[in-house]
Parts: sequence; C-alpha cells; structure tokens
Amino acid sequence: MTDRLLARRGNLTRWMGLALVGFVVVMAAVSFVWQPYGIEAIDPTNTNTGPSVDHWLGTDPLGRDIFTQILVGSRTTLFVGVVAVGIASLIGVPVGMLAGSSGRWVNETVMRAMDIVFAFPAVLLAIILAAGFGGSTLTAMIAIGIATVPVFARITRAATLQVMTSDYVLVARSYGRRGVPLMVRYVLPNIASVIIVQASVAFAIAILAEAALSYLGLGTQPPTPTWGRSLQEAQTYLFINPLLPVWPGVAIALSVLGFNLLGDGLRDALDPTLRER
Amino acid sequence: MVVALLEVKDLTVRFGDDEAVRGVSFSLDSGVRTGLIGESGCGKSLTALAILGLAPTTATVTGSVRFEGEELIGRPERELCRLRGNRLTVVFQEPMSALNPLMKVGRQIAEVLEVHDKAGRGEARRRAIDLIEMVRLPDPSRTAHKYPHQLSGGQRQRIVLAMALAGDPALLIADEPTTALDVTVQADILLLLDDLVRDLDTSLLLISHDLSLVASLCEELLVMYGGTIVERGRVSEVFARPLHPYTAGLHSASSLEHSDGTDDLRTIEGSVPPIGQFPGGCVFRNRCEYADEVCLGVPPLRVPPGEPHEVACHHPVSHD
Amino acid sequence: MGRPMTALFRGVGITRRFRLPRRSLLEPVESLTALDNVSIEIPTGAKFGVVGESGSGKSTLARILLALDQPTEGEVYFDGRIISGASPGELGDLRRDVQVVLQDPRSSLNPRMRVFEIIAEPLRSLGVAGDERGRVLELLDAVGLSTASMDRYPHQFSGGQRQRIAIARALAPHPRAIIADEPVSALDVSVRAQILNLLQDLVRDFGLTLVMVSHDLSVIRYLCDYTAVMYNGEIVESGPSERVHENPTQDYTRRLLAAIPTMDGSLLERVRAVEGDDREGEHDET
Amino acid sequence: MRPYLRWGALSVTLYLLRRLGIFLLSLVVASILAFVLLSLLPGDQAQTMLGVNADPEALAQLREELGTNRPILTQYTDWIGGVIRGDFGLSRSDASIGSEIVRRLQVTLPLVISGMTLATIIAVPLGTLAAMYNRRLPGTVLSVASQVGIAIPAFWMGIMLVTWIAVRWGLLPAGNFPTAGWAETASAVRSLILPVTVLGLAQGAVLMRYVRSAVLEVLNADFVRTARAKGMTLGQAMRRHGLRNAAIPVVTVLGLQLATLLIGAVVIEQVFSLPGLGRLLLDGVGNRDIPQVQGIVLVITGLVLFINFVVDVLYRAIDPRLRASA
Repeated sequence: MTDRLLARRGNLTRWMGLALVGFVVVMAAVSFVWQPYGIEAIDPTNTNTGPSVDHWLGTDPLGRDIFTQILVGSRTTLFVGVVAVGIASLIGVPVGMLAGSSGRWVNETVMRAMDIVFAFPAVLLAIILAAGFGGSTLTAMIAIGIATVPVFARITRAATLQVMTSDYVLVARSYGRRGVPLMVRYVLPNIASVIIVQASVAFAIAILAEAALSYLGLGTQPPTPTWGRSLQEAQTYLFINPLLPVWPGVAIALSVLGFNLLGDGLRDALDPTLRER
Repeated sequence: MVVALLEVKDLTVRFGDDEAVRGVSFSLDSGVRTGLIGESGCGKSLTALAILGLAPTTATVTGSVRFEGEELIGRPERELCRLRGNRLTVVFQEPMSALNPLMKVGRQIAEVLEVHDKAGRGEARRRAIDLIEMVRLPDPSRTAHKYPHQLSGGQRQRIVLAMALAGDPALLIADEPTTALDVTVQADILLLLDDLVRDLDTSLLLISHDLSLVASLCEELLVMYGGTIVERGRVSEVFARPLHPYTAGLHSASSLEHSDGTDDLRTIEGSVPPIGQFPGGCVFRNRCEYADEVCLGVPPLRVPPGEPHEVACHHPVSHD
Repeated sequence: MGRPMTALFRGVGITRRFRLPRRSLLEPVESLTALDNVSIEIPTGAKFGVVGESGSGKSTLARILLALDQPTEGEVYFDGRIISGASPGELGDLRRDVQVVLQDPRSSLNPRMRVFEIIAEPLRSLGVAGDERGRVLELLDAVGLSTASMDRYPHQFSGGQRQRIAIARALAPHPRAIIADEPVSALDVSVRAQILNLLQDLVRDFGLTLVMVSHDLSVIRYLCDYTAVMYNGEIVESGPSERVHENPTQDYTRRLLAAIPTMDGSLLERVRAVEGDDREGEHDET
Repeated sequence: MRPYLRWGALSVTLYLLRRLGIFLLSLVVASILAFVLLSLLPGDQAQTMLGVNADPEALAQLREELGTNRPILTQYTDWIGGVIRGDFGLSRSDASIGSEIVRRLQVTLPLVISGMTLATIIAVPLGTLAAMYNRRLPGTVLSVASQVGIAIPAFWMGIMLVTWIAVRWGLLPAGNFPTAGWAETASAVRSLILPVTVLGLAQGAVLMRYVRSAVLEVLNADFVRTARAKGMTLGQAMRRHGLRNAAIPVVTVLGLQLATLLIGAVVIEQVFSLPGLGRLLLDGVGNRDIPQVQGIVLVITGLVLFINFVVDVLYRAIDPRLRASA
C-alpha cells in the first residue's frame, strides 16, 4: 500500500545518506590511524601530477599528496559540523521550548531576538569575529553555530507550541504535571524527531558554510588541511592542473548530499506526518 | 424501460494490492433520494470519489459507472469535466477548507457558470448573488464580496451548496455534508437541502454515518461495510426489519433515545479492521455472532425468500 | 456515600472574557465573552450533563472546573474549598479527586509513552503510593483491555481502545469525579455504544460524580440525570434530564431538541414546526 | 458578532505601524550589536595602524584623532548620527566609506537580484513539476537533481566553470567586472553572466524544494478538489486557485534567500573577483579598517532586516485572512 511504498523510498534515502555519512566518518577515523603521506610532506620532484599508483589522486603544486589532504580534511569538516550544530541546538532548542511554552511577551521577545540574530548570517559573523580574532577553526564553529541558532529556535518553538496545545498535555496538567517534568516527559520526546531531522540538515549547511569560510581564508588556517582551502589553493593553479579543484569539491558535495539524504530519510522514518515534505 | 440515472456495476478501488472498495453495484433512479450508510473506513467516500472520477492518483479504479446512459470510467478528463459541476455535482464534508481562502465567495460561485460557459463574467456574478439568496444567506450582494474566513461553518457550507446547485444538476452527491456542523446549524442546512432538491428536481445521494440523518431525508438506503454493500432497500423496510447483523447492530446502537440508560445498549463486538485486513468471504465474519463455515464464501447481494429487500448475508436476521 | 449531599462543584457568577487582537487604533480592544455570569451547582454523586453547541462556552466551563483556566469574574468551589484563583499549592486534593476524559482519542494520549506509563503517570505525578503495576493491570481489566496492551504504544490501538485507555488513566488515582468533554463524539456509532456502556458501569461501580459536556443531547439524556443547556456563554435552562427533555421551558432548548435527527425520520417536520414560531433566519456564531 | 470590520485604512495602518516599529527597533539593536562587537574586539585600531612597538605618545595622539578613547556610547551616537545623514565617515585610506559602499552595491545588488530571478525561473516550473509527478519517475528524478544541486557548493561550481568555460575555452570572461563599472555596460554584463548563472543554479536548487512542498500541499488541499468538482481540469484548478496559495510560502523563502545572499554572495565575488560589497568587507577585515567594517556590516544587516520587513508585509497583503488582524 502507499505507506509501504513510501517507507521503502524513505529507507532508500536513509540508507544512501547513512552510507555517505559513514564514508566521511570512516575517512576521518582512518586519518588518525593512517595517512599515506604526511600532510606537510612536500615532494618538489613531482608536483601537479595526475592520479597515479602511489598518489591515488595525484599531487598538488607543492608536491603534497592530494588524497591525504582530502582524508585529513574530513576531520575538520566533521569537527566543525558537530560543534556548530551542537552550539546551535544547545542554545536554540531550550530557547525555542521556552518561547513555545511561555506567555505572549516571552514568545514575542524571543522571536524578535531571533530575527536580529538572523540579520547576521554565518559569513557575516565569521567576518566580524575574524576582524577581531583572525580566521580560525574556532571562528568558523562559533559563527556557523550562532547563525544556526534561529533555525533551531524557530522549529523547536513551532513543535513545542503544537505539543503544549495538545489534549495529552491538557490532561497531564489536570493531574498536576507542570514546569520542567512536563517539558521533559511530554514536550521533549514529542519534538525530538523534528530536531533530529533539523540537525542532520543543519549539519549539511554547516559543511557548506565551513568550506566557504575556509575558501575565504576565515576558517581553519594552514597547515591543518580543509577542503575549502584546498579549493582556494587549487584556483590559483587552474592553468596547470585543472583536475586539482575536482577532488575537494566532490568530497564536500558527497558529505553534504549524505547529511541531506539522511535528514530526508529520518523525516520519513521518525515522523510519518512530516512525510510529504 | 427508462434508463436509470446512475448505474454502478462491480466498482472496485484498489491501492496497490489492498481493495478499499470491492465490487460495489447499485443504481439510482431520477428523482429518488438515496442514503449510503457506513462507518469510517467502509469505503463510502471513496465510492463517491470514484464515481466522480476524483479518486486519488495512487488508486486504481475498475468496473462500470454509467451516468445518464454514458460510461464514465476510462472517459477522457476533458469530457468528464463537462459533466462535473454541471450535471453531476458534489458537496464535501469539511466547509472550513472547501473554499479558496484567497478568493471572494461570490467569485467562487460565479466560476461554476463561467467554466461551463453558461454565463459571461458579469451575468455569472449577478446569478451568483441570486444563488446566495437561494441558500438563504443574509444580504447576498454584500456576502458575495466576503472571503471564506469571514463566514461561519454553516454559512460556508451554504456557499458550497450554492456552487453545487448553480448548474442545475441531475444528481447531487452530498458526502457527510453536515458532520462538521453544530446540530441546530445542521438542521437548517438539511431543511435547505430538502427544499432545494425538491424545487430543482435533483436526485440526491446522501453519504453519512448517521442512520437518523438518512431516515430524515432519504427514501432508499444502501448499507456499506468493508468496501461492499451488505444491505439495500427502502429506508422504512430496512429500519423495520434489518436483515444483516451489521445493520441490526448499527440500528440499535443509533437508537439511544429509546433506552432509559438502565440496561446496556446492544453493541457490535470488536472494531473495524484497518484496510487490507478484512477477513476473506463475508467481510463482517470476524465480528458476527451467527458466523459459521458457510460464511467463508462471499455472500451475494440478493432478496432472501419472503423478504422485501436485498441483503448480502448467508444467515439473514429473522424477525418472526 | 456517608457525606451529606454538599455540592461537589459550585460556581457563582462565573464570567470568562478573552481579549481579541486589537483591530484598530481608535476603537478599544474588543473581547469575546465565553462565559457570562454562569452559576452552577453539581451535587456529589450526580451525573450532570452540560449540553451546548460550539461557542456556547461548555468547554471553557469544563476547564474552569478543572482549574486549568481562571474565570475573569466569579468563584468556583470544589468540595467547599475555593479553587478559582488558587495557586497550585492551594488546590488541595483537586488534582487527584477530579480527572478528565477528552474527545479525540487520537490526540489525548502521549504518542511517545507506552500504555503502562500513560496509565501510571497520574499516580507518579500525584505521588500516590502503592503497587503501581497491580493498579495498572486492575484498571486495564476494568476497561476491558488485555494485559498485553500494557507495553504497546497508542498508535497501535483503534479509536475505541484508545478511549478505554484514557478512561483507565482517569480512574487511576481513585478520583471522586470525572469531567468528560465530548467523550464519544469522535467515535463511530457502534464503538460509541461500547464506551457509553463502559462509562455507565464504571461511574456506578466506583460511585463517581460525572460531569459530561457534549453537543449531543441524546448522549447526555442516556447517561446523565441532570441537564444544563448552554447558549452563548449562559446557562439558559437546567434541571432533571427527563423534565428538560419532555417539556423544555426555553425556546433555544426547544430548537435544540427539534434539531436532533431521530430514527423515525421526523426531523424536518419538527424543525419546520419550531422554525415556524421564530423565523430567525441564520443565527450561527462565527 | 458585529458585522465584520471592512479592511479599513485604520486597521491596515495599525498593522504597518507595528511592523515598522519592530523593524526600526531591530535595526537600532543590530547597529548597536555591530558597533559594540567590532569596537570591543582586541587589537585596538591605533595599535594596528602604527605597529606593535609604536611609541606611546604617537599612539595616544592617534587615538585622540580617531576618537577611540572616548566612551563607547558617545562613539556610537556620533557614528549613528553620521550614518543617518549618509556620512559613514572615512576609511583608513581616507576614502568616503559611504560612497565606496554605494559603488560596491552597484555590483552586489544586480548580481544578487538577477541571480535570484534566475533561481525563480528555474525553481518554480521544476518544483511544480516535481510536485505534480510526485512518487512517479519524473518527480523522483527532479527531487534527486535538486538534492545534488544543493550539495554542490556554489563556489566550487564557480571554479569549475571558470576552469573550463573561461580559461580553457575562453567563451566568457572569468568575472573581473570592468573598473569603469556600468559605464561599459556590455563588458559589465558579460562579466556577470557566469556568476549569475552559478548563483541562480545554487539558489534555484534550494528554492525548488520549497516550491515542491508548497505545490504538494496545495495539490492535496480540499479547495483544489472542490475546484475540480466544479468542472475544472487539474491544470485549470491549479492555475486559478492553486498557484496563488502556493505563492505565499514561496515568497517568504525567496525573501529569506535574498536576504542571506547579500553577504552570502561574497564567495562568488571572490571566485569571479567581482568588486562587490562582500569583498570590500573582506578587505576591510584584512587591514583592520574597523570604521569601514562597521559601516558595511550596518548596511548589510539593515538591508536584511528591510527585506524581512517587506516580505512580512507582502505576506500579509496576499492573504486576506491576515490582512485585517494586527
């Protein structure tokens, strides 16, 4: 029946998403244990070579092994993603729950505050922080994290409002449940699936943002490799090695696609009512 | 022999391999009011949608539906559109979402006339105001300029009724038209429906879960359960001598007002199984007290000896 | 019941106004009066019905009796103690003594809790001591559900079964009164009869005071011995169910009675008879 | 109920006043935030200008000149006073920040607006098709395409286009907007073709998903079924009733994308070396020109808030249900 059909499609996207995400996570894990070449191992004798037996993806203008750069680069991507989404959810979710369960004024002020934070997109925040502290992984994480807070606040508020006005919360209040126990036993479990789906999608956006910031030189600084900066370096050598920008781009695209598909798949599985989006 | 207004033969609606409507057959004569009774999940609304050609795209509809002698199943969409809203119209259950929130109600009524080239824009607007008056709404010209959210549930259902009757239809299908309304508002709407259907000489197919509603408005009755018609006949006959155990159970469960609350109501055991999980043979077998191995075979809809109307049951309830 | 027939619930001059969003700068903010000076007295052990259409204020009254909403004016007493305007601490045993059953079984059970927890929640929230597991099993049996249903989630049950779970939950802390807001209107006719039988037996067996709010006069008549008719925020008529049904004194009650479809198909004649008296035309509220 | 208040001038102005009030308040708070954030950052401006081991008197003298030794509040009020009069003060290279911002906007605004226009032209038809053929092959294919489109970083797409189209085949310039600006309109337009395409494709992929879900919601709406029951084909029902209802959520998303793109486009400006506002901001950060950074940040947050305000008012104007209630 159509539900089974949809569940299968939901499964498909979820498995593809999980596979891609798994691949990136494995890359990051492996990079701690094994790297074909040192990230700073320069081999001036063969620079800008194409993919070969000992350099699977070839070498860059300084003779460094591209595969190693990509492999270790995955660490930064995941690290920034986890911390940024962590910041956004740890601030955004409680704020959203507060707005969704309190009176009109609290609700209104929180939403206006979110509008103001929204006026400072990640890139802008990163630029401001970089003006003071210079570009770094920390700048990228904080900028992306804070810029994503309004997203989590808004969806949590909407989900909390829906739960707070539900019959089962009315009944719970009738037998004395209120305050924190009400939030923990009734609100949180029922909004968890929406937040998980959002976290997965936010992770994808965070990867894109981190890559852009590194490309602009505001993110992770050398020598730590990151896909964004590899693209920036590749741009200056387009004439000699047109293949250079392909690999980091593919790595970014696959991991972003992975988290987005995981988000869609989770949405189908966790909360059937959200299925059609 | 005059051609029946609507002739449905072996109508089946399937989603994948689950049958929601299984081989429904009945016919309606012109000028007759028929009630289609059944609880949620019995396939009554889906039957109406299939007749109108508005079943969801994921459904496969088979069988035959002949309206005024012409076959509708498989007919090209263009031709069906000439019929829908003109000779064959429908009122759905939920007035709150049936109207386009961004368009004035007068305009939405006038549209019916324009789509069927029965009037130009100006003429259609004037007739829309007359139609608003016909459905007894206050200050028709001003109401025509209102948006749906400015009207109550009852008022919106009258607008939907005006749209359904604009093209002077031969058959009006009303799918639970008053379920979402208050009881006094429902009474006014039913009064209006009764008057208009008589004045415009329109046949009515009233779909409902409320036996007393059908008793108040219809002459013929079809009882549906598990996607099939289990009993069929004149309302008075079926109420007097319900032959199918399900109809009998439904009849007694609905007659709250006769019992004084001391003894328990006669109930039907268990609950309606989800689609696709009805038992083979007689669909009511798993909830019926008379069920035996004979019921493993699908009971045909026929008139048992000595009885006035049809029933699909191997062991019809005896009343003597 | 040893106690004298004191009123379990007493409401004096209850008014509840809701502030509507401000429409324009010049005119003062409008307000919607949901309850207008309502006084009500529900004796202990009574089966009290409140009938009214949407917008009549019946659900607002139910919430005020549950102290889940505060009246703008007037006082509400439960067993002699004032509960309107009371802080959670001053409610005494109200939260244990009065439980609620709501209309839509699909939304009145927490979808993320197993049936065992749903039924045990009132006991845990109110800190009722005793064998929780034993009590839940006893309740499941009382409402006609298998012990196996204890470990399942609400979405695995039909509408009727879910309403049985909601009733079991309401009985968990041995309440003195049940407030039921449209307990059967979301159910199919055949399942409705099962739940009405269940409610009737449980109210009798546990000696409960029942306050039933509904738009369906025939359901009220079947279960309740008192009936109060509400219209536009006021109680227009109140008294023993038989009397209110057989010879109503108020026009609105007559129109409400006339509007109920009956199996004998006499609806249209009765409505035309009543409509004939007061040709009021379209009256319904937005 | 009293007869419904006609959508009178009174009730609309009240609503507009309220939204305007919120917009201005947010603008003030955003400006304070921008100013304070940048002033409090370490690396006092005079220090960076004169280098680490500058002698103290010169430092004190420069701070006096720059006014960075005054209390923060007066610095802010003077700055905002100037901004309101259109005077953003002077950048480190003594150029008027205001006029520089205006010149840079003449690149960023056309880039962003035409990018979003292209995105809409792509997303609306494809999103509608994806909804119409939902659960069938074309629908799935379009959904996958939009997922892939979202996953490809815009600036990577930019670099790849530059590598192949601009460098290898030399069909189109790799950006570099003419120094004379729009005076040489032909070469200015040519230089924007590739960047606008990249922006349009990237934002179009995102917008397509919102169009699809908006159209899907309308397809399943009761009033579309009513329209078909009145005798309209699905196409007519969608044209006359569906699309306007679907437009409401899409307009909101369009506004949000436009707002974030103002600064988001800095990446494209970097790839195609376009003299946009974003790159000016990056340069400002590069040489610690705090006044210039403050000015640009204010302009960007101001524009974002303004777009949100316009979208909110537009949202209410389309939907009569919201028109009257404040």
